[in-house]
Amino acid sequence: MPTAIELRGLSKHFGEVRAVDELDLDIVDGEFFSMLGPSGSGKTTVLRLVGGFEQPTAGTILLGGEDVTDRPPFGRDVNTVFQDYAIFPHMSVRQNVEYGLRVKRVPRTQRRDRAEEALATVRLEGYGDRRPHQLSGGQRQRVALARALVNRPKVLLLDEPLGALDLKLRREMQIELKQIQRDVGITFVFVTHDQEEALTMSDRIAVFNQGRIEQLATPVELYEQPASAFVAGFVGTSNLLTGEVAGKLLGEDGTFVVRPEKVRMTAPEEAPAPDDRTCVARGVVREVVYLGASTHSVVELDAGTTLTVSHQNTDRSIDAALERRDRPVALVWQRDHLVALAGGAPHPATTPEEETA
Amino acid sequence: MPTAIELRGLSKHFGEVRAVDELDLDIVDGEFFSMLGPSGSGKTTVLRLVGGFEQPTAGTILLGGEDVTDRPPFGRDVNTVFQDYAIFPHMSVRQNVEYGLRVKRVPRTQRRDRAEEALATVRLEGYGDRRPHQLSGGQRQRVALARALVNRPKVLLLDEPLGALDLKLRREMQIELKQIQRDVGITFVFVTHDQEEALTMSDRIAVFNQGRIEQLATPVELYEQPASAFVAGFVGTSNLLTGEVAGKLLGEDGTFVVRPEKVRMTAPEEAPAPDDRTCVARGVVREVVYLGASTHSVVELDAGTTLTVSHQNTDRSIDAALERRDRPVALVWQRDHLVALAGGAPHPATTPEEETA
Amino acid sequence: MTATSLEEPPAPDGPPGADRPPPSRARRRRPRPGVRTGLLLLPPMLWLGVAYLGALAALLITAFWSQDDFTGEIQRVWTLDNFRQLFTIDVYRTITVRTLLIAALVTVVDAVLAFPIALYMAKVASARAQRLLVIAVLMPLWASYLVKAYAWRAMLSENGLISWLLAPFGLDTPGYGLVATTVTLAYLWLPYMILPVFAGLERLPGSLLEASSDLGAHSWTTLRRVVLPMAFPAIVAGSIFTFSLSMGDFIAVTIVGGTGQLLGNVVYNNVGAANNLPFAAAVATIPIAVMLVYLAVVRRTGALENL
Amino acid sequence: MTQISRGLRAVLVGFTALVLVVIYTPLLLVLLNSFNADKTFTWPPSELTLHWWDVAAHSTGARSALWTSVEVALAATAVSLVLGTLAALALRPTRFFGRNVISLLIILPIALPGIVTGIALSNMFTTVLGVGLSLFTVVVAHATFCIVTVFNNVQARVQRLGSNYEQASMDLGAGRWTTFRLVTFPMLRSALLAGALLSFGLSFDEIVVTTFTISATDQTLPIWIFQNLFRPNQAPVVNVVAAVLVLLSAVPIYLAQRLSGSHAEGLTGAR
Amino acid sequence: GTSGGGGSSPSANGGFTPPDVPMKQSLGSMEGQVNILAWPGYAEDGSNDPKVDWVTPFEKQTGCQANVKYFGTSDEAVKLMKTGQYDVVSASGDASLRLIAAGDVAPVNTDLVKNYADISPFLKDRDWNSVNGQMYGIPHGWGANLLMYNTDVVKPAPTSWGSVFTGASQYAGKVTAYDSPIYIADAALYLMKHQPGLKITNPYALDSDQLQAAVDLLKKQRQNVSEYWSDYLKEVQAFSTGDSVIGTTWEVIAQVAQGEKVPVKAVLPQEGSTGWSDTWMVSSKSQHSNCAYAWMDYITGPQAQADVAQYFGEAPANPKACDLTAKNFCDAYHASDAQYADKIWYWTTPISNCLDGRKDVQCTDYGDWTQAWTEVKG
Ligand SMILES: Nc1ncnc2c1ncn2[C@@H]1O[C@H](COP(=O)(O)OP(=O)(O)OP(=O)(O)O)[C@@H](O)[C@H]1O
Ligand SMILES: Nc1ncnc2c1ncn2[C@@H]1O[C@H](COP(=O)(O)OP(=O)(O)OP(=O)(O)O)[C@@H](O)[C@H]1O
Ligand SMILES: NCCCCNCCCN
Ligand SMILES: [Mg+2]
Ligand SMILES: [Mg+2]
Repeated sequence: MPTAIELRGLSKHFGEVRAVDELDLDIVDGEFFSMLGPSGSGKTTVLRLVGGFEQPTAGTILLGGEDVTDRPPFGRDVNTVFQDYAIFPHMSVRQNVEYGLRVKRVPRTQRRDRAEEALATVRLEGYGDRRPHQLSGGQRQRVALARALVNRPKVLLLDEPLGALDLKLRREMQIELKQIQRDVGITFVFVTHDQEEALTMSDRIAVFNQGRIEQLATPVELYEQPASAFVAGFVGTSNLLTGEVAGKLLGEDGTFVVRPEKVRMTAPEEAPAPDDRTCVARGVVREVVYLGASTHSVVELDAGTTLTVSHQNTDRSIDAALERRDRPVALVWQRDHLVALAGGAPHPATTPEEETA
Repeated sequence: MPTAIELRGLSKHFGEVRAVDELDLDIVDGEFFSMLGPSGSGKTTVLRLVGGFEQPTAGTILLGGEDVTDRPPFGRDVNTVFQDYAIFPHMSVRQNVEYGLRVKRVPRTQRRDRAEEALATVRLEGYGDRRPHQLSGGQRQRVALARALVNRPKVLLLDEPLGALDLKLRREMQIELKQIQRDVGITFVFVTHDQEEALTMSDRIAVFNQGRIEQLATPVELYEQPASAFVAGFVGTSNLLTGEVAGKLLGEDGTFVVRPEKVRMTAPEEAPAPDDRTCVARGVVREVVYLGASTHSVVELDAGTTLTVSHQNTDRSIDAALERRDRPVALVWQRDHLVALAGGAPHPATTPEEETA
Repeated sequence: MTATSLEEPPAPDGPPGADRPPPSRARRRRPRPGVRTGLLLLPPMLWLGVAYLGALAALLITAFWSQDDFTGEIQRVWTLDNFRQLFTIDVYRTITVRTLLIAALVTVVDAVLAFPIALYMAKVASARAQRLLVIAVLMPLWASYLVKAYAWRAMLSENGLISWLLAPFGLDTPGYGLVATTVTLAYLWLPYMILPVFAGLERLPGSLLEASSDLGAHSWTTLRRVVLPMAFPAIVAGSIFTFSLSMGDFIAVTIVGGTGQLLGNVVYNNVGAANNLPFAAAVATIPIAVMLVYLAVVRRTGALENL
Repeated sequence: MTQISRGLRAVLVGFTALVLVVIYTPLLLVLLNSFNADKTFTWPPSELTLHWWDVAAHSTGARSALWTSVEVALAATAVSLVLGTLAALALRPTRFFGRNVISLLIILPIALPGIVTGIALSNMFTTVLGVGLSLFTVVVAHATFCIVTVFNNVQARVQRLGSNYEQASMDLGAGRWTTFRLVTFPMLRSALLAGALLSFGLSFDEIVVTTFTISATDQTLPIWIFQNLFRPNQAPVVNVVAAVLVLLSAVPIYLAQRLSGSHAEGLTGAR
Repeated sequence: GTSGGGGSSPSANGGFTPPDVPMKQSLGSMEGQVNILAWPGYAEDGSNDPKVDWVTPFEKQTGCQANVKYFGTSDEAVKLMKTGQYDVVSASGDASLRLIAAGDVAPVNTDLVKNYADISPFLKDRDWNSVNGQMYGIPHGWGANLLMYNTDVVKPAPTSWGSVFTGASQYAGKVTAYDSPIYIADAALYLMKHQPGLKITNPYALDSDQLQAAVDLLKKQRQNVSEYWSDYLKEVQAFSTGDSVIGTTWEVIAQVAQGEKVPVKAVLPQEGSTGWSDTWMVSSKSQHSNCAYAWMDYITGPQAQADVAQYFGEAPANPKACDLTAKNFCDAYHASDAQYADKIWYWTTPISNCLDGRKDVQCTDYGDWTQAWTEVKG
């Protein structure tokens, strides 16, 4: 498959801060590629380097095989949908969308047709004469998208384009965006810090941490086979079993992860005996959290840690789950579902304080 | 149970806009009460009325049984955590937290002790001397909380306090906030537009729509027994069966909702025959969306609508689900799990455009 | 229209690739940001850094020369005489102190007058009233300085409006003198204080005021503990105008100042009258030094970003 | 805003009204005196007349001085618009060595008393550079202390806007100049207008610096006024001119408000 | 001189030697324009009042376009002349010597000025307009610094400058005085008459002790001064509002005030007074000297003299103007009254070579006076 973007040894330092640290990355033509990671991990910086808004400290950037490292933004065949959309407030929606064609001196009539077409793509027919301040957040996001798409770039860069929307609207826009990407066939490079968003939309996901990629994989791989405690913790809720606890429960040293939905909770007396294929842990339910479609139970294990168990609310009443609070239970999961991690405990630099400082 | 807040016939109009429309509401002492609703539905306005920042157009506000409608903010025993935190930038963290005590002329030493205590409650010991600009978003949020809690108000009002945080931090703060509320026992009135947040944290939830409460219920009731299509659509993913489709599939007229996780997907040949207790619908899988802990399949029914089916990923491989794409399937659910709605189709005013305009 | 049409080749009526940047432009190496900053800065810095600073430097040099009192010719011989006179003759110290006091007083009066009206404009007035008030505050700036000063002269006179207004209270006009000078200068420079303070208060988020009253502070407490400290940089910004304009004034004081004279008069008399530029330059170093110190001090408050 | 109590609100209203009365009383007096038959406008006026308006209407000196002032103010404003905008745009990168020095330098001409600026520039023009004084030197002098008004307004706007819009423009294929023309400039327009208005006002009424930098043959309006106060029987005419100025000043302010989208921000640089 | 007499000996000014500046020998063709530096009211071109215009006729007659710049004080005139931009200036006596000494003005060839012959003889070859018998300008007009008082308040009518010096406390806070270092001469004149021990013979020739005595007198006076004045409007206003009731004035101010029905009178006190006698001088750097000479001739002609004198309010230098002025005008201003003129000590720039001819001491110069004046005002 041809590569749309190749990053080779790409670094960007701001003084002491290594925002991007010797990155090597290939993004394939036509792929929906996501960058996921905590605040400050360098996602935006990578995007800005590709877009040409920052000069790298070291390394090269190739677009469609061509070295564009030294080109200004207007010399690169990529377009960006900015996090705050950056819709020009002094222009109408149509003028915004036409902007890229106008500066490239596309004739007026052709410009207008293509703008209408792009507005149709994002389902905003008839909005051309509106002013940006008359649009809702979701509409603005779509104008930004149309403004970028109308240029038919090879690559579209999107920096948390859904960050400002409320949950319901966000879900709808996720589906729409994915649909548009499939239709136009352009490579999307999508930045988010919402794991669910990344999982839902992406062909591949790169998880960033401190300017480096911790793991680069498909959604399923990422969730089911996290490469590190950091990835396991950042993507989905994860239960870590480590050190002594791991020894006691699994008879093995090391650090293991098991996902909440892979664990089954039963009455202690109904639990099977642990064997080669099945793990069993006993404990007491400390907390039951209702999430609508599922219920999380937090269980304090006798072995000395807590595990979260997720349970789909296939039945209408969650009374059963609630009744278990403070009652002893047994947790059962298959040994297959344990993922052994290379590193040890979670990365020290990812406590919430420091992430957002 | 004593009521902390009683709103009687409360209205607030801004010119033509009825931001709050004849609201009656009782909030019980010590409860964690959430207001959920789309943008512009009046949540903030209610909070501002209770806080005393707006004068109602009509109606009365009682706090602990006392009519405070005409009192200024400083004459009401409630405190607010503002959406933008409104931390005083010219004061240190400690001075911010001490502010309420200082203006009430609490002696200096006592003030200091209580401020330290409040900072400890929000796990910010040792941050007293920092300046607000040296704090991360999550830390700021906690300072705002400490600054309100230190006054030991009867009621704490929180306007989307977690809106600005990223998903991971947000989840952590949700747990923390809930913990703090339990510890201090103060009534929390919490505004959010994130349904999952509301479900996780609240004792009761009021769903707002256009200045009115659509439904007031516990999380479980709200999710399992939505009173209207609007509530069903706003809280969780919902499958609507209405009109002809309902007639065909259920043999009944009306509008019905069934939650994706209540629907089981089987091979067409394995489907049971529909009966009094079981509903069966046939269709083709159009889309499979992997969400990590679960997978959503969108099925186009022969009866002429689409249903979303959620399936917990208890097994490691989702290949089975993916293989079903474009294959005929049968959906099975229990008639019990259907919720009949009073209204008809979804509320016209709740398309995403208008919600955020 | 569907999205797939976006994948079609460009419409036949446009040259293919019309929307691709021409290669020459695309290949142009980006100028280094430092170079761009430098190019942008060049004209203003030539103007201010070379021409204006050069003029000030030339003036300072002149302060070390002397003047032939009779012919008025400047004698380019280095001497500290001007400064010696400036520091040894009492009257110059008296005048300096008086000038600084008046400038400070004018600044305080303006701050006290400007703050409430700016607060009203920024946080109470409706959008419409706010617009009208901005006009009302700006309009006097166009009326001639001299005419306004003379209007005050008329008002302050023995039989003028002020004594007429104050008579019922058993008070009288302060007459011409330093009080009159302060009042007149405060009047003249008031808009220069109101505007930055208004701009500063406009920027103050309403939620901070709400937070304060939410935490139990009455309006006055909020004013004292939140609004004032936060508006302080803007007030200081305004004070740069009022202080420096007052310190340099020499016209208003001749109109309403009675027998009083300020530093500006000394400079003016020496350069405009006695034609003694060297001594005038030496006197001018006093306001220059004062303003430099003042700017250095207020820089910390962030006032310079609030002008 | 409910957090401003009724009591405080009343105080503010009262105070504002009082200050407005104080601001406008002298101006009304000027207007009144332009009709005062008494040449030295004693209070209260004994008799009213239109004579001075008639004399003023025929004063070609006043009229030509007015135009000179307008020309000078326009030219000084134009120069400050260019230089102030350039400086503000140049100082945009947030971490910039010498940034403080440069903003100090821009503020200096307004912060130093006019008489200092006046004699320094006059000395430079006549003795250092040896150029004769003219309207050109007045424009140079005025522009020097007007730059700051434009600089401040533009800088504040530029900071508030951030660089996103420009980046979006370049991202869409516009070069730097096209970006300036189509995006940066239109978005700075109201800030430029605010700066221009203040700059025009500063220059139009400037007398101190002008005294030292103007040639013999030129007269700006303030200089004309100044000289006529030294002439017998001219003071009432000056009052007429001033009254006309106050009334006319509403025009540019009104226009500016219209142009800047009728928002107070456009006029004061409130941001 | 007798009672007054502004230095009657032509060579009294200490015989300083002016720089060698060539004098114009003959007239050539007009240059088409001339830059005039004048007291306001000396060169009106109708721009302020179309009825007040004697510049336009000049332009028509000579084809010299006149660019007029006005100055407010003598010192300003000196400063402006240094720029070399002006061809001709109406210099008062406290400026003229400075201009001569600095070489800013050239000797004037009076033969080339037709109207010079008609000028009152007592204005020719005086300290302030000539050096060693060489005229440096053409006399224009003169006036005395009179004592003006409010007739309602000041009773009995004052006859001596003492009422604004030693007797000033009677009108405490209502006394006014001219705002310029040259006002020191008024105090010196008073001391000359009342403290013979100081041996002042010319109020413009003060040694440092004499200057100190004058300064002390002025400092005492200041305690009673309401304000110093330097423009017409200020003084007329002050007398009409009653903020000032007594002080030094110019005839024209008194006339304006009386025109406004202010109860004031102006007198020439017994000590005599200081005064001004203005002289048109030509710049040594003049680019338009033919037009400048044409202007000097024009402005000293009878019609222009009459116009200026009546507009500005002073005595014309050319007595022929009196035929063209309003009745009694010249009498009111004592235009041809050599006796009256002799009581006036005309403004002259103090220089270190004592103007009274003393050789044994250094006199104080204008720089000293400027500083002293700053100290007087405090
Ligand atoms: N212009 C800059 N100057 C200095 N440091 C910067 C700059 N831009 C980014 N950084 C730093 O580089 C690091 C990476 O920032 P970046 O914006 O790429 O993070 P991000 O992953 O996009 O975070 P977020 O999720 O918060 O947007 C951070 O530590 C940030 O503080
Ligand atoms: N000060 C005001 N003036 C005019 N209209 C207002 C004002 N405040 C709120 N509104 C209107 O009242 C309605 C309710 O607004 P409110 O802020 O309460 O909504 P919300 O539910 O908090 O929305 P969000 O989730 O976006 O915060 C909206 O239509 C809003 O535009
Ligand atoms: N430092 C120069 C400032 C000039 C301001 N002049 C104001 C004149 C009165 N509006
Ligand atoms: Mg980012
Ligand atoms: Mg809200």
